[in-house]
Amino acid sequence: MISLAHYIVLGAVLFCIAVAGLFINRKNVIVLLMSIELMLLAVNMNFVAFSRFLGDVSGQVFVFFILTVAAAEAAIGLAILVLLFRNRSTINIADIDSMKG
Amino acid sequence: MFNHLLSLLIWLPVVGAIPVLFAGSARPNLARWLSMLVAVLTFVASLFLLVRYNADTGGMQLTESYLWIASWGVHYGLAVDGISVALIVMTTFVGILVIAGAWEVIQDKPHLYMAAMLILEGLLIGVFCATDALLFYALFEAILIPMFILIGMWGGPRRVYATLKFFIYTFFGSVFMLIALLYLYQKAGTFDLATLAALPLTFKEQAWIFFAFLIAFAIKVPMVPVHTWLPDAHVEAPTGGSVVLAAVMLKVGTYGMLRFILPIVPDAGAHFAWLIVVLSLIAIVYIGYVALVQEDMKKLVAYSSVAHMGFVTLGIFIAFALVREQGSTDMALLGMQGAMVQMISHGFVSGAMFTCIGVMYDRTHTRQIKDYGGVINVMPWFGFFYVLFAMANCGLPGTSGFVGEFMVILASFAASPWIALFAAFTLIIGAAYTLWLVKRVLWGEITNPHVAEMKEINGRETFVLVAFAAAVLALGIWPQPLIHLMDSSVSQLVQQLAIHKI
Amino acid sequence: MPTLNDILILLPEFYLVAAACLLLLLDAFMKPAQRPLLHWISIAVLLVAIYLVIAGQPDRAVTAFGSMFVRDDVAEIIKVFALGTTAMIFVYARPYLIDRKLLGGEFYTLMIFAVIGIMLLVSAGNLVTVYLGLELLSLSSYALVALNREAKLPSEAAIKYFVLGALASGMLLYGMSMVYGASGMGGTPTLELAQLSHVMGYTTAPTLLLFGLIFMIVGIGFKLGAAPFHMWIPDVYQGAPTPVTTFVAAGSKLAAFGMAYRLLADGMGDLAQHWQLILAVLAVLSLAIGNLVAIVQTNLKRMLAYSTISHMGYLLLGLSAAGPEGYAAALFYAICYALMGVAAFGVILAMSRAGFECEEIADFKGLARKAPWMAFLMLLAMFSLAGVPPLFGFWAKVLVLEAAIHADMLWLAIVGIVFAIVGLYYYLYVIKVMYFDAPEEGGALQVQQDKPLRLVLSLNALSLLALGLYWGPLLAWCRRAFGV
Amino acid sequence: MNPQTLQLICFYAFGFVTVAAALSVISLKNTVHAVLALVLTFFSAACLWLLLEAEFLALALIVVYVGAVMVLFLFVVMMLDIDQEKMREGFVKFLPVGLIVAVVMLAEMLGLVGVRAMNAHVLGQNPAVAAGMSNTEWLGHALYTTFLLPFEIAALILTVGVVAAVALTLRERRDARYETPSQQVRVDPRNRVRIVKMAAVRPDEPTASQEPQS
Amino acid sequence: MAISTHILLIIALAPLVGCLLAGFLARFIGRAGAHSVTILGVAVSCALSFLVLYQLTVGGAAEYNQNLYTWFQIGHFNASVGFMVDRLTAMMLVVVSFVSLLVHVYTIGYMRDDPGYTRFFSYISLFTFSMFMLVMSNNFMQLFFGWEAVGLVSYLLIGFWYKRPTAIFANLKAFMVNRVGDFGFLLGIAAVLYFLGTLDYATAFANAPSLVGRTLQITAGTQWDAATVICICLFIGAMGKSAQVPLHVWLPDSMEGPTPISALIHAATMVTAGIFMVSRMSPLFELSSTALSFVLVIGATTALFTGLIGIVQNDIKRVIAYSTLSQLGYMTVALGVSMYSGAVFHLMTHAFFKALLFLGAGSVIIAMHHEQDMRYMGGLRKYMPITWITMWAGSIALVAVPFTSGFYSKDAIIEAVGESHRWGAHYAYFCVMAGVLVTGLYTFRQMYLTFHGKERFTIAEHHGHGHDHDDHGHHEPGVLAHAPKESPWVVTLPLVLLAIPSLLVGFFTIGPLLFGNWFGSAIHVEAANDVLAEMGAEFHGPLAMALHGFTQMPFWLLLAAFIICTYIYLFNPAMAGKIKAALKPLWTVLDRKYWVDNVYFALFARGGVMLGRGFWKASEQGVIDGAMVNGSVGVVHRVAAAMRRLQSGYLYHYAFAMILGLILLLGGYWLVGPGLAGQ
Repeated sequence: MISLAHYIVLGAVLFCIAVAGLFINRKNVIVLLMSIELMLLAVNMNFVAFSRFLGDVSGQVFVFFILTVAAAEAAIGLAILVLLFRNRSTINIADIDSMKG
Repeated sequence: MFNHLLSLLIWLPVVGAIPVLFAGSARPNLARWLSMLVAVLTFVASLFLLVRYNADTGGMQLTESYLWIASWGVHYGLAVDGISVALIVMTTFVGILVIAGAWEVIQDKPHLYMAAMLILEGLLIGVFCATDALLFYALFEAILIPMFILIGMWGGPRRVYATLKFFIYTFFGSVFMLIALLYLYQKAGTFDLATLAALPLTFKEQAWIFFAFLIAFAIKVPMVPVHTWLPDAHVEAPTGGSVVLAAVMLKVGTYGMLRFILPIVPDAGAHFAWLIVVLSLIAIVYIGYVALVQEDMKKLVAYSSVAHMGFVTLGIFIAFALVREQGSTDMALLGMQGAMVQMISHGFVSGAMFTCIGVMYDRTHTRQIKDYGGVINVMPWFGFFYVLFAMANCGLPGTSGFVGEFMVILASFAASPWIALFAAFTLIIGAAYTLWLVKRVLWGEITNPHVAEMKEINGRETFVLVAFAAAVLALGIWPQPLIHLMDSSVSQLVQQLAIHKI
Repeated sequence: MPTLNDILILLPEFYLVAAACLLLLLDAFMKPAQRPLLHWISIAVLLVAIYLVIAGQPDRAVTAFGSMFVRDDVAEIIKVFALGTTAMIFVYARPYLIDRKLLGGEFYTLMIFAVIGIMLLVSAGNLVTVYLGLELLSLSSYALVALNREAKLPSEAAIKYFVLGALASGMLLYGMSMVYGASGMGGTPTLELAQLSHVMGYTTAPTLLLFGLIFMIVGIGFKLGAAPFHMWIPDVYQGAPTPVTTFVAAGSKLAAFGMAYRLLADGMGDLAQHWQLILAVLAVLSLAIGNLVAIVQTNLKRMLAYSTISHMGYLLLGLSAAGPEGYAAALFYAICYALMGVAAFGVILAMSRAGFECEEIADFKGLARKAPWMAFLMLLAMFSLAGVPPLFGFWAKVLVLEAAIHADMLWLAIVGIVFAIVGLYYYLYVIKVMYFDAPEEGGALQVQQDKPLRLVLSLNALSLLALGLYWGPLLAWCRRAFGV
Repeated sequence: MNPQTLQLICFYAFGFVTVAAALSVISLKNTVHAVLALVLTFFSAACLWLLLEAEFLALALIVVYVGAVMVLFLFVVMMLDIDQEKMREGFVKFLPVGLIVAVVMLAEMLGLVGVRAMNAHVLGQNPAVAAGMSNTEWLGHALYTTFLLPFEIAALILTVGVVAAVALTLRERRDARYETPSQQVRVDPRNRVRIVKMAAVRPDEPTASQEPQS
Repeated sequence: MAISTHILLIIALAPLVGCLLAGFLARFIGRAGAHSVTILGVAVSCALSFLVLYQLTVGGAAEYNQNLYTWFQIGHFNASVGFMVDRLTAMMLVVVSFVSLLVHVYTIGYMRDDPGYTRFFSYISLFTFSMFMLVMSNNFMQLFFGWEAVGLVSYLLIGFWYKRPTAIFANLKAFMVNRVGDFGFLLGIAAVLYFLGTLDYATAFANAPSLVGRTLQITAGTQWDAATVICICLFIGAMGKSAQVPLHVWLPDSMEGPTPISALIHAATMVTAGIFMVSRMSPLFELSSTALSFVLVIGATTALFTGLIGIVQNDIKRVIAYSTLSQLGYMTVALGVSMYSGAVFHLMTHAFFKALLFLGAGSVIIAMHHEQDMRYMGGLRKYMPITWITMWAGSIALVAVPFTSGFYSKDAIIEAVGESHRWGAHYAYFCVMAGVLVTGLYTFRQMYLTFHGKERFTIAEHHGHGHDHDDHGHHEPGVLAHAPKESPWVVTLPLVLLAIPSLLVGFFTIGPLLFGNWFGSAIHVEAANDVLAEMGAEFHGPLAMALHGFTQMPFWLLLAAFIICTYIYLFNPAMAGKIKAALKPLWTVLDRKYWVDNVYFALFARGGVMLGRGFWKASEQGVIDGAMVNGSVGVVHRVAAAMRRLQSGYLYHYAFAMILGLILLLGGYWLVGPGLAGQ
């Protein structure tokens, strides 16, 4: 029988994968953006599950908004990425260290 | 006007600095005369203080109090007692001399220099008459800003090190005091000093607060071992900066002890009085030896300042032992009064010493003792003043330097002959470093061609030195007016020492 | 259904949205020669918004759109200062933008959108509104940081800001989801902040709630720039165009305070004893890292970035007191910091020109000789930042320290004050460079001859002195907002 | 096989795919493959949501993400022309640290979440059905009443997204030529050509002394 | 007839006015003006001093003791400036003003060519003022004022020729050694205030008996008798000022100053301040026989051992300086046996004959063009007869030939020591007796070397005629520009005027002063200590005493010394060298002044500087500034530099930091949280 725990654990696993993706990946900014999408997916998973299991609509509405924002975020993120690539001809994270210390 | 005499005294120089600033470096003479006008007016106003203050009744007088920050109950509270009056008059007096002393010596941005001096003067006066702890603290810290600018802009080659050290060091001390004040505010709900003085505190609280206050004031005084900012600051400061620093700013530390430690934490003060006494004696003896080997004149005088301020702290804290352990109020009064007189006297003597060094520095641009020798051959009048102030510095009777030390030593004998023994050692070591300095600088044949070219002091310098000399001698020959001025206030302080708060 | 009243409550926000859209249209249809007019229009827009905020302020807190939006005094204060500092930034930014050919509708529109985000965020009554307000602010900020497309550093700063910001939002959202879940266990699930504050009382999953709380604190910490979530601050401050840096320093710190207050005090008030300690830890870390690393900086903007981190430590001191006095102190601190930050960056803006950013500390050598007034304004800002009386920054510090002591966290106050001493050094160093060093031969220092800039900047910096001498009314305002 | 067991099997199946695809996203060398793996993740996640009868969101996820966002990603990946081989260097080197941190974090999260308490919550009646509505209707109702203000804000955010994306990426190419007809029409030949009369001069032979001396 | 306050004020202030006029207005009044005003001032003081003495002795005026103004009033303590004039004071006034007046006059001649002429007059007038304040004081504070003020003037005058390295070394040394004494003196004053509750003489002395039985805990378990502590502390002051062993080292060096001040300050008046002070404090000293024994031993040691050094000195002024030390020792011995009036009596006679000797030596020095080495003198009597005769007069007074003043005062002391039963009296008796022989030796040696025998100088006619007395750089010792000649009348007149009392004053005053209780209540002697009373029984007038003196041991010792010296220096000059060679070790000990100077210099001057340098390097620069101040700054910098490396610039590190922060918060909560949640 499916319980809330199944979904929450799945969300947690996804979240951790996303987090790991953020710092294991040392080369490509695009993978970072994808990891962020994964993280949002984990969050959405939680909200949908809570909403459904606890019988409340607001969780699903929240997911709707997260999806919306994520789309806008992706647009801006990719725009910045393009800008970065234009300026530096690289999206290698290890090369983006002009500012440090 | 008399109802707001204290406000006038504070704000006159501060506001007066603004037109001086606007005079700009394009019109240096206007800036000079304007600032002199402001300084003189302030001095005159402070003389009214002497008239208005009733020394017989004592207590806090000329009170002004306005609610400043309503939600915190912070007051713009001003009042003076005899000690404050004496210190304020000394401040305004020195203020004039500093402005005169810098007249054509400061060629670079004189308007800024003068303005900083005036602001500094106003803030110092404010410190001496604040009755609200938070107001006191704000002014106490604010005086760092003009001093920082003064040392940093017109200072010597290592001014950056010195001024940063000075600022951070003194700031370091005072922040703990702030914490203590906030703690007290929690307990009392006010920053009013009189209320804080009546606040009952356990011994443990008192001990913590005592050390918080102590570190703030000890650095300012400065006491051993937190004194090393002073020689550096003095060496690098311009003459006027040194004069104000030594003459007035150091007094803020001991004044703070009187206003904070004594009334607010008397039991902790009494309990740890031995510590201060020991540190004071170390300041007198150890610093004396350190001063002996200095090769820079200003450093030497700076160290001697530390030693002399040791007498002030000694005088204040043996009073604890005398009142609490021996019940000897008279002796405690003697010690405390000695400390007060020493404060005023040191203001004049060290100010004069630094002025003298400045006079020589202006001519040769060196402060190294070895670069001098035989100055008296070319500057006999200067030599006269230099010897006079040197003698005052080593506590010769007839000069103001003697009075305070004499009284403190007499009182400390009652506390313990050993204290008196070490304190009296200043007679020897003080004379050693001062007169050895005189010997190497003033006497002898001229060996350095720069010395041979030195010109006798001009009218302006003579005016400054004569003013200092007059103060030094007047206090030395007849200290009673000063003592009378402070007497009832000091008596009240001593009575407070006996009150147990626990 | 929303009524007219709801709309009236949100009038400033709606007005700004309309104005922003109008600006966009104007920008599109204006001739290039007329574009500079946008500048004055934008400023006017903001000033009118301030008027609307103050004039329409209800006597007591009211909500609109259900409980999505709260209009209370706290929100009012933050909005007024956010709008005000933004208007000041507009004034300061003009020569900078002209010199770099950035003066256009995008900058003003995005800034106004960001301000709308701040206004929604600090008025949020629901987790959804918090999130959306935050994202509106953040997304505008990311774009603003990258706005100078030609330069190399902005895009780097933007990508760092973006990735970390998204990570932080993710964590915040994850925490929200947990809190939402916890509120549903043993009761009705809710996203409303006002109801969330009761969750601890009934929930069957208290650890879930705390778990969510910690995640949310990460989000808050990121927005504030509190260590260890501060890593973006130095790079973004340094890389972003200076006007944007100023906005990030001033406006978004006010917003971050508002967000923290809404989420923690409004939403998680019952858990105060839990988050108090976490905030204290963050405060200590921020103070240490901010003050220590600032010492070794050579870039002024970067140094100010670290200084921001340390200032957020002080702000957290007030917040962690977890009482109305503490909140008032923290708000006071945020306002104070915003004014100081704007002044400090304002001087940088006033000194920079095309091809010369004037952001290295060494660039300020001998400023006191070349431009004494600017140096004096910077001096005021620096002493205020350092917390030296009688300047404004000192009193803000005193207030938060008092709040910490009041909340029985004497140790925290002592840590705070010790790091204030360390921090003193780098502010004094700037003054040292300006006042004690000789100007470089043929140095490039030159003040922008923009009259409004000079006037407003002077007023800004002098206000630090004036408020330092008389800060009672402002404090009273802040305290009234929290019902003290 | 009762429907509940079937649900469970479906959950595990889709859950496994989701996790596996997510792992692929962060570990695949080729970015295009990673994007495709992400598509798979979203797809299986949508399926999981369908299990929860959240049809609208499941479809929205596919439409918005798979349909729009991921295409955008792919577009950018292809456009930027990245050296794929170099991009994955060092992955193995940092894997152990990443794994440890991720596992520790997961352990902490699961420890704090309180999994056991959640086991008590099993799938009950669909609240939308209870309210007599479809999932979409249910959602829509909330969206346009209670969440009206957030809805407006979301619109604003999308506007910002558009403005920002345009502001950041639209550039007036300097290498391209723009022609303004109105200006072309108004051209005056006198502004373009100037006829200068010059006397004929024979240039001097450069002498040795005028040579720049090195 | 009461003594008028105005008169006393004029006595004190007239020299001060002279000093100020000569010092500040020299440019306007000129050299003659300077010496006129100062001499006038001192003359007025001198005349009025005689008047006061007359009023007190003949006129029957009561003692004067009044405060002029309150110096400070704190609680019940009162320090005033005031005068106390009794016979002791009056005598001191007369001695001081008289000698001072003569020295002023003498200076006109002696300093004639010195560029610091007016300054010199200003100084000596200042000195006279200070000395008056000292002796007229009615309280300890003012006493200390005068005490230090005379020290200051002494400092200024020793370093009068400030270009000479030796002079500015000597004045610093003098001031420092005096400060050591003042250190004790000040502690003594503090003890007086502590135990007696007042600084006023009259009150303090009235309360003095209350000291009996009171003690002071110095260290745990050690109780010191209060009176002993007070008296020893005060006496340390006297040791400094009156140059008693071991604080005697400054006095010989002080001869770097011009000769008039050697006469005035370092022989006649200032150095006797210690003697005066102890006599003044007799009510206190009488309470502690321990302290008096201390005084006695110190005095006896000084009397003998410093005199011995005098024998080997070649500098004419130094011989007299050591003689002064020795005579001061005699006075101190007298104090030690409670014969205060004897000490003061010797003080007076000594003031006359020692001033005479110094001024005479000065006269010789003028004649020798500032050559002071006796080895280049000899046979001067024919060049300067007045000087020669007056010097002899002073000398026979010094060696105590019967009928001279010196005889009466010194012989009385020797006799009193013999009579005394105080601890240390035997040692003292030996010392003073041996001292007689020593005195004779150095005095006759000096006289012979200077005035008799062969001339050991040559006169270089070719030498320029510059009368530049300031030029002390002799190219060749013993070569004079022109022949020595008698000094002008301003120099010789004081010599003559001093020679008269040197010879006669003792004869007329010994009766009343020593045995007639002339001092009255000014000096207090416990009956048990009163040696004078015992001696008084045998005193039958000065004539009898002098005649009796011829039969006594001191006279024979004197005679022996005379014979030895006459033989060696008049008849067999080579003998001196032989004796010196024979007694080489002893000679070295004396020539090196027992190495006391060397030890002091190494120990205190060099040692102090080394100690200071050690403090400076190790403690100030090393520990406090180096380790504590700059060290902590360094640590902060290093930590900061290390921490900035965490900000690596890499995005993944930043993300990692955030996540790590989250994990730590979570982990911390996992551990602590349940406890908190359970609340």
